[in-house]
Amino acid sequence: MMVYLLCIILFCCGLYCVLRKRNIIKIIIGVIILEYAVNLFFILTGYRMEGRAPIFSSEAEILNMVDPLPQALVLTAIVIGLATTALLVAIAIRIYEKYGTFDITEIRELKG
Amino acid sequence: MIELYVLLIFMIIGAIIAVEIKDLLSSVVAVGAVGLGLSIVFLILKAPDVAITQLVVEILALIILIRATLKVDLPFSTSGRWFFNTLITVGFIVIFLLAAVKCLKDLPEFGYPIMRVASTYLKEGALKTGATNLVASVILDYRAYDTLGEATILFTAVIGVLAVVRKIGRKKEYEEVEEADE
Amino acid sequence: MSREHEKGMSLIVKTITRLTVGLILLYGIYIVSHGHVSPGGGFAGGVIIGLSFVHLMLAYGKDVALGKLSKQASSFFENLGAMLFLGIALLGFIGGYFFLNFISKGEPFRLFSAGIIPLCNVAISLKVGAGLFGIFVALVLLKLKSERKR
Amino acid sequence: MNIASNIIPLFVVIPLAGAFLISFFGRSIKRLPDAMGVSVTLILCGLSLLSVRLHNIYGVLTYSVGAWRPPIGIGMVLDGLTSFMLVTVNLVAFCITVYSVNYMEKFTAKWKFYTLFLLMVGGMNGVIITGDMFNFFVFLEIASVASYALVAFGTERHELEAAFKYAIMGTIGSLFILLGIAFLYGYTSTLNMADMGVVLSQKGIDGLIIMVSIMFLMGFGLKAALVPFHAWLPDAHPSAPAPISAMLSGVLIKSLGIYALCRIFYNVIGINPTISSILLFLGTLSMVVGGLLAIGQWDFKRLLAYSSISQIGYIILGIGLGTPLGILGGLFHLFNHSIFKSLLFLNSGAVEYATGTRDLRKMGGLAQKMPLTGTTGFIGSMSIAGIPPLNGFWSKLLIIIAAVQAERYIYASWAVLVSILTLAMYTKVMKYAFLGSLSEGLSRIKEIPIFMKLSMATLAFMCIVMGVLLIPGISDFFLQRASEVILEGTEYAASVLRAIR
Repeated sequence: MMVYLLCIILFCCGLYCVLRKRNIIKIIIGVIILEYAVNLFFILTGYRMEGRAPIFSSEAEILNMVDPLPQALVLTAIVIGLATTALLVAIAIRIYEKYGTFDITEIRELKG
Repeated sequence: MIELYVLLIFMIIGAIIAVEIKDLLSSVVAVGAVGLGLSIVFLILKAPDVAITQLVVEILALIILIRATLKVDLPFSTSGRWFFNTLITVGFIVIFLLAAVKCLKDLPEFGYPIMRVASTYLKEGALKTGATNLVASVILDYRAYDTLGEATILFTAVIGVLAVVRKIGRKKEYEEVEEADE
Repeated sequence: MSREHEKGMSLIVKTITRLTVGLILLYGIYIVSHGHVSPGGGFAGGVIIGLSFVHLMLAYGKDVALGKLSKQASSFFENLGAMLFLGIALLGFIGGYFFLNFISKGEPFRLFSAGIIPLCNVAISLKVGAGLFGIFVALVLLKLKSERKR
Repeated sequence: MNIASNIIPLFVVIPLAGAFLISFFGRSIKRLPDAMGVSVTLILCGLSLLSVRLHNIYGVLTYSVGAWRPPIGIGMVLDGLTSFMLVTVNLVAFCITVYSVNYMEKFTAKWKFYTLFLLMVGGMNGVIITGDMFNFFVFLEIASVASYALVAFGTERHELEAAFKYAIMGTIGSLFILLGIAFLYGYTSTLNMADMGVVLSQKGIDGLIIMVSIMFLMGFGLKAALVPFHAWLPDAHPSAPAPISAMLSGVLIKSLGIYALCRIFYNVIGINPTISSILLFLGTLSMVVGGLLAIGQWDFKRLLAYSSISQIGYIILGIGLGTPLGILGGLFHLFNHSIFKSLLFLNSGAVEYATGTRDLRKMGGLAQKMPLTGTTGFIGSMSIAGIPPLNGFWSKLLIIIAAVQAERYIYASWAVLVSILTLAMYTKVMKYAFLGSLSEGLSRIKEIPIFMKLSMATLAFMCIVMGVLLIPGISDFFLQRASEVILEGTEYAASVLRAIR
């Protein structure tokens, strides 16, 4: 239970950074930390005490293996995180090129 | 499992540093440290595939981030409205943490997953799909449809970046835009 | 940044990259081809292949890397990988289901053993590697153009 | 698993194949992107109508990808709600593609637009047909990433900033959904929605499920632009190109937001009074706040965006009631809203295409110069305001009657008040934009090209005709089936598992 809680604390650090910071790159860093925390939580739910990696080896017969399903899901989630981060960075660079600053208070010409 | 706790605390400290530090480049490096810690935690949790992918993807994400922050001034203006915003965010996070503490007890004990679906992967994975790396068999045979969606997301991101990055977005009154700016 | 950036980093970095780029590419291809036997797979291997070109570009500057893999070539390979992967999926329709593993499974631990899994790995690695290199090139060209404009 | 269920994967394969082909040949052949875009969406539209017929013949159809039985592999499900949403999404997507053949002439790199557009349609179809939780998240992410890039398609200052704000809030929403799925996987250790429903009904509802419901409510509320999370919608719409803002508020927030809320809260977790009262409260809140904010706007698209938020509030109020009439009214309003709201957005795009401005104060008397845009705008505004013969009236009437029957008098009175507000809002739009005297600068504007006229005419025709869907003879083929799926709640799992065997 304690491990899950540490992972949720990491999630809250990322959430705090995204909601609180005003610099665009800091917000992107917050999103990256959020993704790390969610991927970590997935693998934590799949761990098995004294389990082994889910790969058969030709010599020894491995009995208790770790749950392979969350690992497959996290592989997908990592690359989703990369895709979103790449798009966010591309937009951030274009905003920097147009506005000359990363601070969203100066960028915030839009109401709403 | 003491090393797991040590690494998790290291990652949380790294995340706090990445959030609070003023200079952008050092906060990007701090995020790199968190990602490295995460990759080692994946190794401890017996997930080698995920550790390799996490390490490599994180390197690329860092390179892209550093390219974006290379020579950037950090105009840090503090205005009053932000106190109200801090109050809401901190309050929301405290409620979220308290609810998490109460609810995480219902999850099965750490280290004893109920492997309802995964036990069939372990039993017949090697026979049915022929791959000895069960994670690869889950990704590309049992749940290959996910990986198709996955490849499409990366494809969307590439086309999205190409679309966002192009120099001239709207044509100005019928002037021809030459191919390079498309 | 100064003009010097076009020609890439210092001499030491260039000589080291000349040695390591081939190894990184080879390691990426190994990870992809042995994806169904050892850890790693289409994604990790593809990103490593993409990183070897990014490594080349960082060390030698824009034009050498683009000489090796131009923008059009990278988008061609990316589209090819995507259509290959969708083609493999559609071939499964012959056997009645969408993603059916219809090729013979062979016996485990061999290289050509797991039906469509190695083929899918190759298709994904093509796509991921070329796609990420395309993203990196797009971001780098954008940055250089903005410097020259200012 | 009969031959008819082979139609289900086509809804995802065809748009993805189209997108890959466009990006492969896009640069070389000039007219290919338009032709490919229109033909793919036409095929999808036909397939979705066919899927309604197949569902009426065979009942619930399932498809297991890669020949693995669903709890092991990924299953796809075609039931009443799925075919209803497929028809809504693909019908509107086809009209918008026809519209954007001309509208996108003003933008560069047209093939990138069509690739991203087909990927967004493929992502939405993937979300609607899938029966697996993680697959649901993956296709939700495809549709979202494609829409982030499309909102920033014009690469002007405001568009980039609005796209960044939308991308950040969308990513936070998706990560809350992913964390919710991780909690559910830890708790039930299965990913198939039907199997998860069975396990949840055995294990009962305790603290974790309440927290997961709150997280899903936040995640999908953000995707559906419910009030506390609506901040991105009013910025994303004015800056997105007109076909994209029509797609965004016409279809995207419905299939990613409202369909997801219905599927998860009714069919997987099972509705309980606390969740439904929260939904009702949020629905009424967004209805009122959206309406109040919309009245004061002078930017045509921003007004439409705020009125989208208030109409989404109507739908959530209808579906949150849980009574048969309420759900029928909510779904019917969802269908109507996606038609007349996309018509109004296409209308604002036509006005911008001709006059170049979105500010209502600078327009005036456009109906004389642009007769078709004027009449379709008139029909769209009257049907959203709820004037009897048109379709908007019937669905709002159903929702209000259902609210009164369910003894929710406060919510019913708010619904009536906001519909009057909407009427006032759209008369303001009509007066300033279309009627009145032609202002001097706009004397030389000419009518819009043929494809834009065609698509707006079809949408306007549908606005008039769709009232017929409520007649008992026709409704039980289409609307009734969809509302039965929601009404039966957790029996969804039993019907899907029966269909698999």
